[in-house]
Amino acid sequence: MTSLENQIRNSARKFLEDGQVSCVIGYERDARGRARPAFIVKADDTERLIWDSDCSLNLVNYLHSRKSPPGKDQPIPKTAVVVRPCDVRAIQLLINEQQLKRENIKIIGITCAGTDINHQLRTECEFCQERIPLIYDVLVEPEKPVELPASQDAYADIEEMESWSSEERFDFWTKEFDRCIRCYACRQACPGCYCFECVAEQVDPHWTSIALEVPEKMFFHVMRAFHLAGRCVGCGACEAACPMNIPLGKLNRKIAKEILELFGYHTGDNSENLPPLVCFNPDERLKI
Amino acid sequence: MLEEMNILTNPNLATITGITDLATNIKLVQVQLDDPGVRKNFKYSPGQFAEVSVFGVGESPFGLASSSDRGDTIEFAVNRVGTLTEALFRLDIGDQVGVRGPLGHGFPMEDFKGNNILILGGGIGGAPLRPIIQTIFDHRKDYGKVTILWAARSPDLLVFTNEYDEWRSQPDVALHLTVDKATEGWQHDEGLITALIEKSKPSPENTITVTCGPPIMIKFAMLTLEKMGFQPKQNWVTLEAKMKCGVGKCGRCNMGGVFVCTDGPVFCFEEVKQFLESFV
Amino acid sequence: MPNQFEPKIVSFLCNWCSYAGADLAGTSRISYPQNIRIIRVPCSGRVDPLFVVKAFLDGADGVMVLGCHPGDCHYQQGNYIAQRRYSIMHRLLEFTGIESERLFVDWVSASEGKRFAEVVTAFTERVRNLGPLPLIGTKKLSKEKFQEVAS
Amino acid sequence: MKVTTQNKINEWLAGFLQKSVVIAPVETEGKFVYRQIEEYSQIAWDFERTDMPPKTAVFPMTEPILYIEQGSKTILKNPPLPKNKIVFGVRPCDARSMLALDALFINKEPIDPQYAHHRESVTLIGLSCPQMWDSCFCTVVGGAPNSTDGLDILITKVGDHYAVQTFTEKGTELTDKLISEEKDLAIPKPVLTENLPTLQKSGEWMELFNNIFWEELSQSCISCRACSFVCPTCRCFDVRDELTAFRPGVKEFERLRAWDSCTAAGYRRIAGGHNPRDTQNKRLRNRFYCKFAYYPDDFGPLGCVGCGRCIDACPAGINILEVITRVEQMTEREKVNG
Repeated sequence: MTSLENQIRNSARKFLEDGQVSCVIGYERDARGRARPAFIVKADDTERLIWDSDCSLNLVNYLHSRKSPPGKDQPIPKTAVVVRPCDVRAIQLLINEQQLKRENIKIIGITCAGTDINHQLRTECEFCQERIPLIYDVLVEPEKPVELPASQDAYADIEEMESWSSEERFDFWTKEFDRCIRCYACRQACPGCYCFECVAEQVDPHWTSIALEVPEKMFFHVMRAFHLAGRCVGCGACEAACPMNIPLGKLNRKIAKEILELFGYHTGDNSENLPPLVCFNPDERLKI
Repeated sequence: MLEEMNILTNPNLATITGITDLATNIKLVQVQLDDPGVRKNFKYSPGQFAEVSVFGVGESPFGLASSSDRGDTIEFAVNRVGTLTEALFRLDIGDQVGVRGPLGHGFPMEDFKGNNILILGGGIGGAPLRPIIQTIFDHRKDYGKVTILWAARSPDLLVFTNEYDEWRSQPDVALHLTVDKATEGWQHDEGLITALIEKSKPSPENTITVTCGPPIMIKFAMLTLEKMGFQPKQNWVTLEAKMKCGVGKCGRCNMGGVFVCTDGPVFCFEEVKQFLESFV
Repeated sequence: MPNQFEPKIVSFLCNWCSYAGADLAGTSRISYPQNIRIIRVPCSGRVDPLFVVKAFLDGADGVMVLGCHPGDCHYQQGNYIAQRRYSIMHRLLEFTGIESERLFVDWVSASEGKRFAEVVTAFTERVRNLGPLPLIGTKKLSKEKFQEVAS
Repeated sequence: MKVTTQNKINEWLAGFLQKSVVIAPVETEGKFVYRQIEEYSQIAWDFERTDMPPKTAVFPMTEPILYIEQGSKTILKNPPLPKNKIVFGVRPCDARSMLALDALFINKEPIDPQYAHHRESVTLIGLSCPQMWDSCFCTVVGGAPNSTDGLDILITKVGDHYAVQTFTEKGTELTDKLISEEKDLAIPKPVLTENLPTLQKSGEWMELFNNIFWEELSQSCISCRACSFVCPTCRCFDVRDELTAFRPGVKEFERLRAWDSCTAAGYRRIAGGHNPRDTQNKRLRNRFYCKFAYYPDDFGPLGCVGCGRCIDACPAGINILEVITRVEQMTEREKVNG
């Protein structure tokens, strides 16, 4: 057992024993050795909690099902959640959007060395300069601090694609979306996607057909990426959830790159600033 | 070209011949099938339903509110709640729709013969019960006493108000009305249908009950009937569910292993009680 | 050329400035290409990027969004919001392989009838040169493909 | 036993490609899916179990079921009949899944004409599995890596050669054109995964319907549709009219049917908002009960062939095999206690 896991278990146990939370959302290992979300309600079950590089979902997503009172005259349940630095930004986002209240969440923050998708380090993690969550109630620390990667261009892959011709890019995405099965796993795994009814499923107004064909799939992914403009925290849960290995994160990273360039905004820095696309500056003139 | 006898994909074309206001946001739409041969063979029993297409919008199931014995036009009630019903509201006399059916099983009217009948209708749920009332009146001697308990949220939501006089004029028929919330001038009961059941004190002896309404109303009506001594096998209900194909393929309307479309929509409550999933 | 490609262009015009500008172009008898299909909207800020993507999905080769000049918005801030949105949308479309030249956002006031005609002419020419939108190609392509597999 | 070589099979396939539609597993970015191919070289031979099932050949993700032309009169047309298709490289579990689909779409009245046409048009050429792969559990649900159910032809790799078995007239006819020799060849037994659970009968599942297990299991379910969309036996569909052309006075629509899944949140929501399956718990439970209780009771075969795709696809690690194991354990416990 690694010491990180010990720390997670101990803090989870303490939160539960002290009655500070009614549930700890973390990871456990399934029969085949993969990490999967675990909902721990008993202190003795905290031994199931684990941490490794396979923990690539964003557990903040599960807080949506615990953000309102379970019944009449009942309080909002208090929950502890195991999160990476990028996941914490999603908490900031949801507090900003008045979905969550800080006092209802206990944050078990991980000092993160990066996580994998399909046994490969995520692109974001290769460049990530933020190894300690911005906010936390408990910080899980390794014996040796995580070494920061040499400061490089975090958007190198995006820039490479930008250098392609329109046609090449179009072919790239057509090929990727051909594989998409429109299962909506990306959307369902995303903490920022919490509309009651998604435009992809809305009947009235009717935005897109139910067909599982490339144009419809492209429509869905482009719209989803745009709805997350200035809201995506780059946690990679969409890519981790995708059963067809589509590099969806590239769309979000492209937008994040532009937003950083144009507005100097990085999602989740705090829970007060408005995202750039819902506010404006009368003196600014942008190239459109 | 259209393959014949393809009940799953091919609707029969029909033309709207009448639209009447039943209640606030509820209309009774009357259609006639275009093909005379199809029209002649379109026989159905009370409680069956049809999938009605508004072309370009889609298809939805509607309980048939007319009686096959009374003519070859088909009637169904439309409550403006969603996209398809909204589209139906925009149609006019002479417009074409599609009709797939008749689908599902109706009430076993033969087995009901010789019994007193207690009819409980809630809101638009009264529509699929109308053919039962019509069938009983057309064969009045075959059935015993008929009690109709008609409920709605408010007086403006009661359906078939213009037929009440005709119903009352039949021998041995009692009609009681109730609304959840009365408005000025309302002369009948106020309160839930469960209170009306208790008040009208129906005798379980030799009696069959048929109920249609929102799931929650069915649930409590059944509890009240049970309290008053009715056995589940005396009570019949017709259920609603989201459906696409209407013939047991699309998998949308199952309640446990039972499909509302093919095994229902009419069920004996004894059966419903054994469903794994709750209908509410 | 007899078979010259005629692009389909959907244009969203703000009710207060650009739509009035289009009106002025008409009443002043200034001609402009017939390729545009005008949709009147209350404000350029009302034009959800969803509309634009939907227009492309349904067969538009180009989309125009015209609003009031900065500072002139009838609702104070609509065009500023639109400006921010479309600056991002532009770049996202470009990234997915839909040439960003197919989306045109500009400001045309009620008095700029002549300018309206110029803008429309220039944009139509631009889209004509780009040719049909590949997205429709795939839509057709995948339709054919699936016709083959399905039928 | 008919025995042939890789080259001969390639030639054979090249022959088909000239006149009919051939659907075969291809690799795209590490994922194996069935696609119509133009050359035999596109076929991926080196796959374990494809990521998407060949169900798409008989039950496409999207297909029109009706063309509607609405002018002064409404004209309805059915889509053209499907062309004959050869589906190559079908794993035995996927062939069994088609039998399960047949039970619902064809053997139960009324026949689904769209599906029936597709089914009639396909010839299934199987490729047996030398072993049960990582997430496979076909033996739990009555299958085997070398099962022949539902196949027209089964090809098994034996050393450098391929053994060819035929089971239907269609299959025999096709293999006539395959150059092969008669040889005595022992087909090696596939390697089976051991210590798998025993699937309980539907009655046992029914007993556990209200067990708290389902609620605990579904906590991590994110209500996506991945499990159903990679499943070779899931068959729920949605139907909607889509506008395809518009000219003065005339509108053309396609009535499309596309895959849908009972795990999606809005699946049972009716107009007006009532949703009888309003929680993740009820939805996920329905998926398992459909497979192991309702489907066999209503239509005969199980609604699961043990391909294990949903285990690999689930983002939250919900494992159908674990569910089967837990149901077995709970049933045994009930027996001891009761």
